Formats: sequence, C-alpha cells, structure tokens
Amino acid sequence: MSSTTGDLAAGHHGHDHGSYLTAKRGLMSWLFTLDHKRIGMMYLGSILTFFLVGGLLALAFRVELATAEPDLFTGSTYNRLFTLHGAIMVFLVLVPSIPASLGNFLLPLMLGAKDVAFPRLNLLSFHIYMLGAAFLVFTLLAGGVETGWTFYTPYSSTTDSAVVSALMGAFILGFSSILTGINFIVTIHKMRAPGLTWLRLPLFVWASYATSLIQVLATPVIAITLFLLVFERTMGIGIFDPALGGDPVLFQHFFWFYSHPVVYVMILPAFGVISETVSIHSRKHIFGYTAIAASSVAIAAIGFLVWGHHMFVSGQSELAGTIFSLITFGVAVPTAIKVFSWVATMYKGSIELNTVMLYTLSFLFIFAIGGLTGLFLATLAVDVHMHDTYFVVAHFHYVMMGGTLMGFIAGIHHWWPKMTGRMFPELPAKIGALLVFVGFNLTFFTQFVAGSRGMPRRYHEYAPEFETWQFLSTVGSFVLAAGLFLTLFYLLWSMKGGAKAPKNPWEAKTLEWETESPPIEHNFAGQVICRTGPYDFDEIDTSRA
Amino acid sequence: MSNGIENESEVAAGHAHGDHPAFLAHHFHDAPQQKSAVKFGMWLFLVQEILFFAGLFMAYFAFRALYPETWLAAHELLDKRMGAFNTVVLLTSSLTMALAVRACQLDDIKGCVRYLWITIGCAFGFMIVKYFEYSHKFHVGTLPGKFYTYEGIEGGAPELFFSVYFMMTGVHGLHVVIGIGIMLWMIMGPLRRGKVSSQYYALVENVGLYWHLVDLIWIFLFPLLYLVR
Amino acid sequence: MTFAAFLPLLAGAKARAGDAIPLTPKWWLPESASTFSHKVDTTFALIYWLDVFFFVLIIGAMAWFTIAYRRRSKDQKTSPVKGNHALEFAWSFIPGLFLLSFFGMGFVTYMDMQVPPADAMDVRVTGQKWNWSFEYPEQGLQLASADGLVVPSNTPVRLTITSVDVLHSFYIPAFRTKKDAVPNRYTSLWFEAKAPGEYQIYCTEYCGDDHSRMTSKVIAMEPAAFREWVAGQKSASASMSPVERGQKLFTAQGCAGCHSIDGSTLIGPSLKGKYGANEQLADGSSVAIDDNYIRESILTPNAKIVAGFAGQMPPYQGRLQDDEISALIDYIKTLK
Amino acid sequence: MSSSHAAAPSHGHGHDHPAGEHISSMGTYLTIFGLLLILTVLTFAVSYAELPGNWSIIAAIGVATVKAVLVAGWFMHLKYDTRFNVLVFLSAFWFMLVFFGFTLTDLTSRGALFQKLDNHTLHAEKGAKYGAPAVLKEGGHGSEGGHGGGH
Repeated sequence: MSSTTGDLAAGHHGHDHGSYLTAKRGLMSWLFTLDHKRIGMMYLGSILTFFLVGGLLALAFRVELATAEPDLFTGSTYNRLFTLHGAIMVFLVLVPSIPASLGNFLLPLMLGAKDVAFPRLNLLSFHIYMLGAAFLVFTLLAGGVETGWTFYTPYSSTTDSAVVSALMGAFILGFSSILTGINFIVTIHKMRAPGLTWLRLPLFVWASYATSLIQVLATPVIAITLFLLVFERTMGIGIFDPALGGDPVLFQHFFWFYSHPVVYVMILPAFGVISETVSIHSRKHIFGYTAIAASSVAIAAIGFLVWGHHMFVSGQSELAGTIFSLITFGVAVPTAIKVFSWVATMYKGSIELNTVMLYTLSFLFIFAIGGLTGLFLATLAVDVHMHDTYFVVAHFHYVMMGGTLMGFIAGIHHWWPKMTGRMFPELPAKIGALLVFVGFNLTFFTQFVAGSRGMPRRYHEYAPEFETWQFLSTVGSFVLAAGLFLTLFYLLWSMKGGAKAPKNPWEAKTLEWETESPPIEHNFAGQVICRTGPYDFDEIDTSRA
Repeated sequence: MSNGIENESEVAAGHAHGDHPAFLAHHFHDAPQQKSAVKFGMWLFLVQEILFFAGLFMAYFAFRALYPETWLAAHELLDKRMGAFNTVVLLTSSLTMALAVRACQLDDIKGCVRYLWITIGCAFGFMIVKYFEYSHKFHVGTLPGKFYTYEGIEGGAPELFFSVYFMMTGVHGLHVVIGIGIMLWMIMGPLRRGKVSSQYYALVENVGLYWHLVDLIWIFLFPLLYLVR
Repeated sequence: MTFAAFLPLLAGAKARAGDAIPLTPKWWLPESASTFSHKVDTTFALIYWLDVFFFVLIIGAMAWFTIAYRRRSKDQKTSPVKGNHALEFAWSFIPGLFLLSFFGMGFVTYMDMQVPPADAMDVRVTGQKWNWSFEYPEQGLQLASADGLVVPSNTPVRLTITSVDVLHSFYIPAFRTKKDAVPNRYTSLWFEAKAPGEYQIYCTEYCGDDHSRMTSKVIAMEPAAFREWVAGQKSASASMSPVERGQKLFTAQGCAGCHSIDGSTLIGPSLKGKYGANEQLADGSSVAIDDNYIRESILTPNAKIVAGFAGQMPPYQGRLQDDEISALIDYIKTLK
Repeated sequence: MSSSHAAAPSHGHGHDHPAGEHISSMGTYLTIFGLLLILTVLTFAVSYAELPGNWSIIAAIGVATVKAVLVAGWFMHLKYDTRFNVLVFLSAFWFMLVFFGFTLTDLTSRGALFQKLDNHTLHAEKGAKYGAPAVLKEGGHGSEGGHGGGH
C-alpha cells in the first residue's frame, strides 16, 4: 500500500536509485564516506576482525588450561594472552559491537532520517576507533601487556610491559565511544521522521538511546583515569601509587565508575536487538512496550550507582559495600521485566523457528543463566567467596559474551538482508547456531562449577581437582569456535552467492524495512511519514508478501 | 493506513520552507532543526567535559579527605594573588567571548573578530601567569609525585597535593591552549571567508560555550586550590 | 549437561546416607570448614533454588510457546496482546521481594564475616610477589614456619593483612572468606576453623608471573598441639645457628621465590657462589659482594641493580631486624 | 484504516523555539561581569577569615556555584535556552555528585567498623606517612601485649 507512494516519489530522485554499496566505488569512497551505512559496515568488518583476534588468543590459553600443569606457555606469556584477550574484547569488540555497527547502520533508517545528525563526526569516530585500535595492535606487537584489562594499580604502574601504549589505545577508543554517543542522542532527539513519536520508536532505538547516555556520561571518567595512569607511569605522580601515598582502591573506584556502566553499553543494545527479533519472528506485538523502553533507561540510570559491587573484598568500607549491594539488586528488577516481557511476547504468537529466532532463544537461555547467577555475586556474603574466581568469569561471559554476542549474531542475521541485499543460507546457519549454543554452554557452564568450588581466575596452572571442568571448557571452546567459523564462512559466501533479498523478508513493521534491500544512498526516496507503531502486526496485509 | 514515503517537495511545501540556505546540510530538514541539533550536540559535549574534569576533582576531594593537614599546609604555598588575577583575566575573556557571540547576532562580524582577539589576548595572559607560577614551583621543588623535593610541609604525602595541582591546572591549561587554537582558526577560516552571519553563527556560539566552560571550571579550581583552608 | 545442572533430582541422588543433607548438589561447593561457611552455603542454596525455579519457569515457558505457537501458515494472524499491567506489576514486585531478602541474608552473614570476636587471636599476614608470610605478635613469633598459616582449631583467628608490592588477595575457599592485601594499608578478615586439618590458601588478585603459584595452606591444629608448635618454633629459633635461621628466613620471607640457590636464573639473580665475587651492575659499574652490599640490597634493593634484571624487588626496610639480616648474610655466605 | 494513527502535523523533532535567538543587551553582560568581579573579591576576602570547621570550603564552593550560575545562565544563555538543554547540563553535575558521593562514602567510612569494635586494631591510613611496613613495626610490635619474648 503505502510503500507504493515511495515508488511514485522515487521518480523525482533518479540519482538516489543506486544501492549504497555501489553508489560510489573505490577504497577512498569507503574510508572517507559520510554515509552512516558504510561507516556501520566498516565498523562491522573491523569489529569482527578484532573478534577473531581476541577469540584466537582465547583459544590459545584455553589449550593451556586443558591440563592443570603449565605445558605450553610461561606464566608471563599466559598473562599477556588473557590481558590482550580481555582488552581487545572489551575495548575493540564489545563496547562498539552493536551500537557502532548495527546502530550506525540502522538508527537513521529506523528514524526515517537521511543520516545521523553529524555525519562528519561519525566518520571521525570511526577514524579515532581505528587509531585506538592501532595502539592496541602496536601493544600486541611490542610484546604485549600483562596487567589484566582492568589495569589495576600499583601493578600497572610498576610493571615493565607496554602498558602506556595499551592505555593510550583505550584512552583514544574512549573518545570514539563518546562521539558516537553524542551523535546518537542528538540523532534520536532531532532526526525523527514526522509522526515518529517517542512511543513509536522501535525498542532497538530506545536501547541505543540508553546506551548512548552511558557512553557520554561514563566514558570521560575512564578517559581521565587512563590519562592519570599514563602520567603515573611516565612521571610518577603517585595518585594511585601507594608508594607515594596514593590509593590503589581509589583507582578501582575511578575504573569501575566507567567499567560497570559500560557493561550495560555492551548488553543494552543486545536487549534492543532481541526486542526486535522476538517480536518480528513471532509476528506479534511486543509485550509491555513501555515497560521495556523504560527499563532500558532505568538500567542505564541505576547502572551508575552500583560500581562498588566489583570491590566487596578490595578493602572498600563495609558501609559502601552494603549500599552498593542493595542498589545492585535494584538493577535486577528492570532486567527481569525485560526477560519476562520477551517470553510473554511469544505467547500466542506465530513463531518461525528460523536462524534469527534460534539465536534469540539462545540469548534468552544464556542471558537467563547469566542474569540469575548475578544474584549470587550481588549478595555480599556469597560474593566474598565467589569474587575473582571462575564463577565471576563464567558469569560475565554468560552476560557479556553470551548475551551480547547472541544478540549481535541474531541482529547480524536479522538485518543481513537489509545490509547486504542477500539472504544467508538457512541450513548451515542453523547448524552454526546449534554449535555456538552447545559450545558456549559447555565452555562456560563448567567454569561456574570450577569457580564456586574455589578456583581463582587468571591462574596459569591450577590444582588437579579442577582439571575435569577446565578440560570440558576447552573442548567447549573449540565447538564454539567451529560454530563461529562456520557462521563467518556462510555469511561471507552469501554476500556473493546468497539469494537476492526482498525489501522486507520478515514482514517487519519498522521503518528500515520500507526502503530497498540494500538501501539506496540517501536511505529513502522521499520524506518518510510514520503512521503506525513499530510492532502493529495485527494490521499486516499478508497479500503483499 | 501504514507508514509511507512521500514526495519530498510536497512535504517541503507543506512545511513552508521552500528555500534551502547554503549552510543547511542535506540530511537536515530545515534550519531550525539543524541549529537545535548542533546546539544540543554541543551541550552533550560539555557534559562529557565536565565528567572528564570530575575525575580530577574526585582525586582532589579524596586526598583532601585522606590527608587534611597536608592539604592545608600545601595550599599555603600557592600564590593567592596570582590565582585571583588569573580569575579576573578569565572572567574578562568570558565577557568578551559572550560579546563576540552578541556581535554575530547583530551581524557585526568585524566586531566579533575584535572581541575574539581580546579573548585570545586574555587567554595568553592567563597562560603567562601560569608560566610564572609553574616556574616558581620548578624552582622550589614543589613538583608532582617523585619529582617533589620541597621539605617545608609536615604531614603525609605532600607531593600528592602538587600532583593534583599540576594535573588539574595542566589539563585546564591544555583546554585554554586548545581554545586559543580554535579561536585563531575561526578568525582565519570561517569568519574571514564569510561563513558566519546573523543567520547562522552556531560555530561561534559553540566555541563560546566551550570557552565559558573553561572559565566555569577555573571558577571552581581557583577557590579549591588557592583559597580553601 | 548444562540443563542437568539445574535438575533438583540430582541433589537427592548425590546425598549419601549419613551425610548432612546437602542444600545444593554437592559438586557446587568445596568443603565447609569454618564457623560461618555454612551460613554462606545456606544463602547460596536459597539463591540457587530460586534461580532454578525462575530458570525453569522462563525457559519452560519459552520452550512451550516455541512449540505450541510455531508458525503454521504463511499468513497466520496473531493475537493482539500488547501487555497486561497486573502481570507486569506482579513480575516486578514479587522478584523484588526475593531480591530484598537475598540482600538481607547476604548482609547479615557478611557482617558476621567482617566483625571478629573480641578475643580473636591476632596474626599478621604479608603478601608479596609471590608468597605469603605470617607473624604471630601475641605469641612473639616473628618468623613462622614457611609451611603455611598454622592456627589452633575452634579458636577465632583474626588476620591483619597488608602487601609490600602490588595488590594480592587472601582466599581460603573452605572457610568462604577472602580479602585483598593492599600496600600501605591494613585490611582484615577472621575465621574459626571447625576442625583440625589443612585448607588451601590462594592469591585471588592478579599479581604477575607466578600469581597462580602464590598459594599456601592453613594448618589447623588442636589448641594444645598449636601451643606445642609455638613452643617448638621458639626453641628452634633460639637454638638455631645463624645459618639455619638465615635459611629459614630465606624461604619464609619469600627470597627463594626470586633468587635460586642452584645457579638458575629466576626473577632475580641466583645467589649461588655470589659472596666474595664481583657483580656487574646495570649502570655499567661493578661492585664487590660483601656484607654491606648484601645489606643494602636487602633494605633498598633499587639502589644498585644487577645488569640484566629489572628492579622488581620490594624494599625490606623496616621488615627485618638487624640480627635477621645478619643471619641471612651468613646463610648467603654458605651458598657456594 | 486506523486514522487514529495519522501523523501529527508537527514533526517528531521538536524544534520549538530555536535556541540562541535571544540577544542580550550590552548592559546585561556588563552587569553580570560586575557581579562576577564582586564575587571574586568576596571569595578572596573570605579566604582570609578564620572560618571554623568545614565552613571555609562550604563558603568557597557556595560562591563558586553562584558564579557558575551567572556564567551558565547569562554568558552561556542557558536562561534563554530550552529547558531540556538546562536539564542536560545539570545532569552532568548530578552524575559527578554520584561519583563523589559514593567514593567519599567509602574513603571516609573505611575502618569505621574496625575501630568501634576493636580498638587495638592498627589503622595506618589517615595522615600516616606512607610505607606501611614501617608503621606496622612501630605501632604494632611495640604496643602489642604478650609480645617481645621471641628475641
């Protein structure tokens, strides 16, 4: 129906007809593009590349950990491996993952806008990201760094590895994150199409909005923290160095003031993706739209008040620990609301068990475990036992890797037709999803047990009693890797060999599906007018498909 | 009825904004949308600036709480008069910056440039005073962390006060220098090329906001470092 | 296997006759050996079973919906349910109550774990790369056995913990307790071992190359045996020759972690055959290794750094008595 | 079909009254500048007064806040800007206070439990010259009862 108005209007804009992928050619047309879709795709490529690097590092030390004795690496090498794995995965993969790639690509499309508010700034964010990445790659080549991604002082201020370049990398990446956040907030406020009211925004946009708030408010603090730490190392200013009267626990406050909210930068966009996919592939209106939207913002806001739960045994005062524990339980409520709402959305739906839905269900399964195990860690007495054991490692991998990654892969598949104009092959995709699910749970569930039995994290060699669990975990990591490689291969293959994607393969109602697959250079052939909510499936005219 | 894409010119006609001024970027619908977006973006940038400085203020309050006597003794070594003089210099520069924006609003681009030069002059004045303060500290050895050699302060960790002092004023000074650079660029570039008018002066306005924020931070730095006992 | 972990049935299957009925499947937690560890375990069990309940509820509903409402035809219409305020309120409020009770339980036990009984026996714990050393001020034992932390059972023991270099963390899984060792500060934890035995100590705050080897043991003895041990330690140190005393200090103070006595190079230079020789320093000069040089190297290690090594050793200024340093020097002399 | 969903005539992006259009008079700017100078003199003078307790820092921050309001309100035109931008700007201070509040809660209540319940505990933190081991030695070994027989 309405889409035909678009076709009529397109006649006036002949130059807009080409797909954004082919509108201009040559490497420079990509590296210096102002098109949010191209920038999003470049982010996607870079992030997946670094995900590969970070993943290979993990596989390397997983092999080492298969047995209790140290057999492959020295302690020093092992420490470099897990530090680089953590730093790359956090700063180069998880923080930018969904917002910078899918967010950049989709936000203006979902808003019916031609671009983000500040396209040049957007390009600058990408270049800053690449510069920061270059520093981290340099760190890798300069012998690595072995402080742990948390850079705790005084270890990080006294050790003699390439800490400064790693700090500079993370510092620079922070600005990329801040600028993206500013850009998204302004875009969501100012660039919405006529008729697209706040309560008609897709939940992915709400999630991106909450994410961006955290990026703008929390990232500057890590920037100044890393800045001070660079001076600590180079000039010995002593703010975090007990040898000069400084306070290492203060560093932890600085660090977690950013790094706790930033876990919501990682997971909230995945929540956004799942809100879209669970509704669209069940072809049913999302259950409790307002509650899900509000809980995203609530999680972002409360997320700022709980950082001290990383410090229950750090020498933080008991009073502060108690306050942080109490507020931490407060984050669980909006999170629970989301999970219940997603499941309720499936009730009386029309559920198509395709690859996207498989990843969505995997997300719910894995995130439920990740979220529920968080309750152990929020509880003061139990956390004293669990802190810095494999239980914590398993928990944050369930939330950050399982949660974010399942959401990310679900999103990549869901929007793959829109981004590339091609469908992915369904059978290998389902096999891949199964391998990822089994591999992931085998890798990390075993770590819960090792951890709650008392195995500390960041151990290079360990007591034989943990060997069974660790060995199973290593086996799982290879199954997971096999699933991910399979996924990578068929996705790459489908860019040339996949079937041509229709405009709206999932019969979704959000605005990005109103334009071509892949979209034309300026997104829409005319001015978008929004007249319906994002999940009004009861109005689907199925004859159109 | 469903969502739709409509012919742009029809929508534009309904919107009574037929003209498309040169400063309007293609992805914005009209000038007010662009103006409010740019301004909003700048305020968000200032928010992140404040939180960047928040880390430094946090360090100040933390060590003030841990070493109160040292803090009292150490701040006596700073020259209040120099700090007060610099406060007045920065306040003046803030005034002239506000007047530069006002000149743009009145389409007086020459006036704007004149006020900007005064602002730059004040900024240089500020940095010169800072230079004298810093060189005095280098001379007597009240330097940050491990470079601290002064011996006249009782109490724990006096070097931390000077670490905090140098980091706070240093990062603030860096912002002043960046401000000078941006103002010079503005005078040489957009203002000279006639890109700024009373129709669209968002650039001058945003640089003004940045400069006022630099002033605002000094308004807090001055009493905390120099005056509070 | 993942799902099986949540099957409550396993709990019963694992419980053998005669054991106390485990609140959670046995393989979740290590042995429980302190006076408050069962409280931690009870809180753990409560959260565990509630987690199992909610997990089964959520994933069960998800699986049921996936099967019951699978797409049957291409143009299938769906129910226009958009929300239900009563339900939404219920699933915010009811879990909220559980969460508050978890907080309460955790808090109460945490306070038990934080506040030592007034009559607790004091032990000083010092962490350094990469060992733990223990001193007993009440018993007047400066130099305790390097075997581990020897304590009387059924007696509250309070540890005052610090570190001389980087952060460490003192963790006894069987006692369910843990606390970071922070340089330039004191932190504290306490426990009361319920029975004599050996319990593992780990360092759980990452501290560098040999982080995973920074382990030790709590050796809990009957109080009478502990008193004997103290007496034995005292007479041993009284009757010890300086060389023996130095040898003991060499392990107890952690020297052996970085300096080998067999000529192999660890973090620091080996001390084999060093006394009387010349040492090449990092600044190009060389120095004769005599009593004064060793003394200086112990107290202010970074004053002269041996060529080829990074100055990583913490200063022992204020941590060793003069006679202890002499004993160490005497011991080093014997390392031919 | 569902006409209730028809697009509202106004656009989603609420460019109500473009910010920054207000032109303040020269007099306003000079008045604000004058007030700022007076406040600077005031805070400078107060620093010489021997205020008891925390009043010195309260006075200094109080005056600085008034000055900040003047700069933000008139020089930065926040008084004439949209409410939303005011909210955005103030949110920065809110999150800053969150950061300060929780961290200072920790720093000032460390060892509180310790001291109250157990007064022979060492607490080296406050004011002590750094170098924990030295403190342990002085404050610890000397003052502890039942110790000293070992050597």
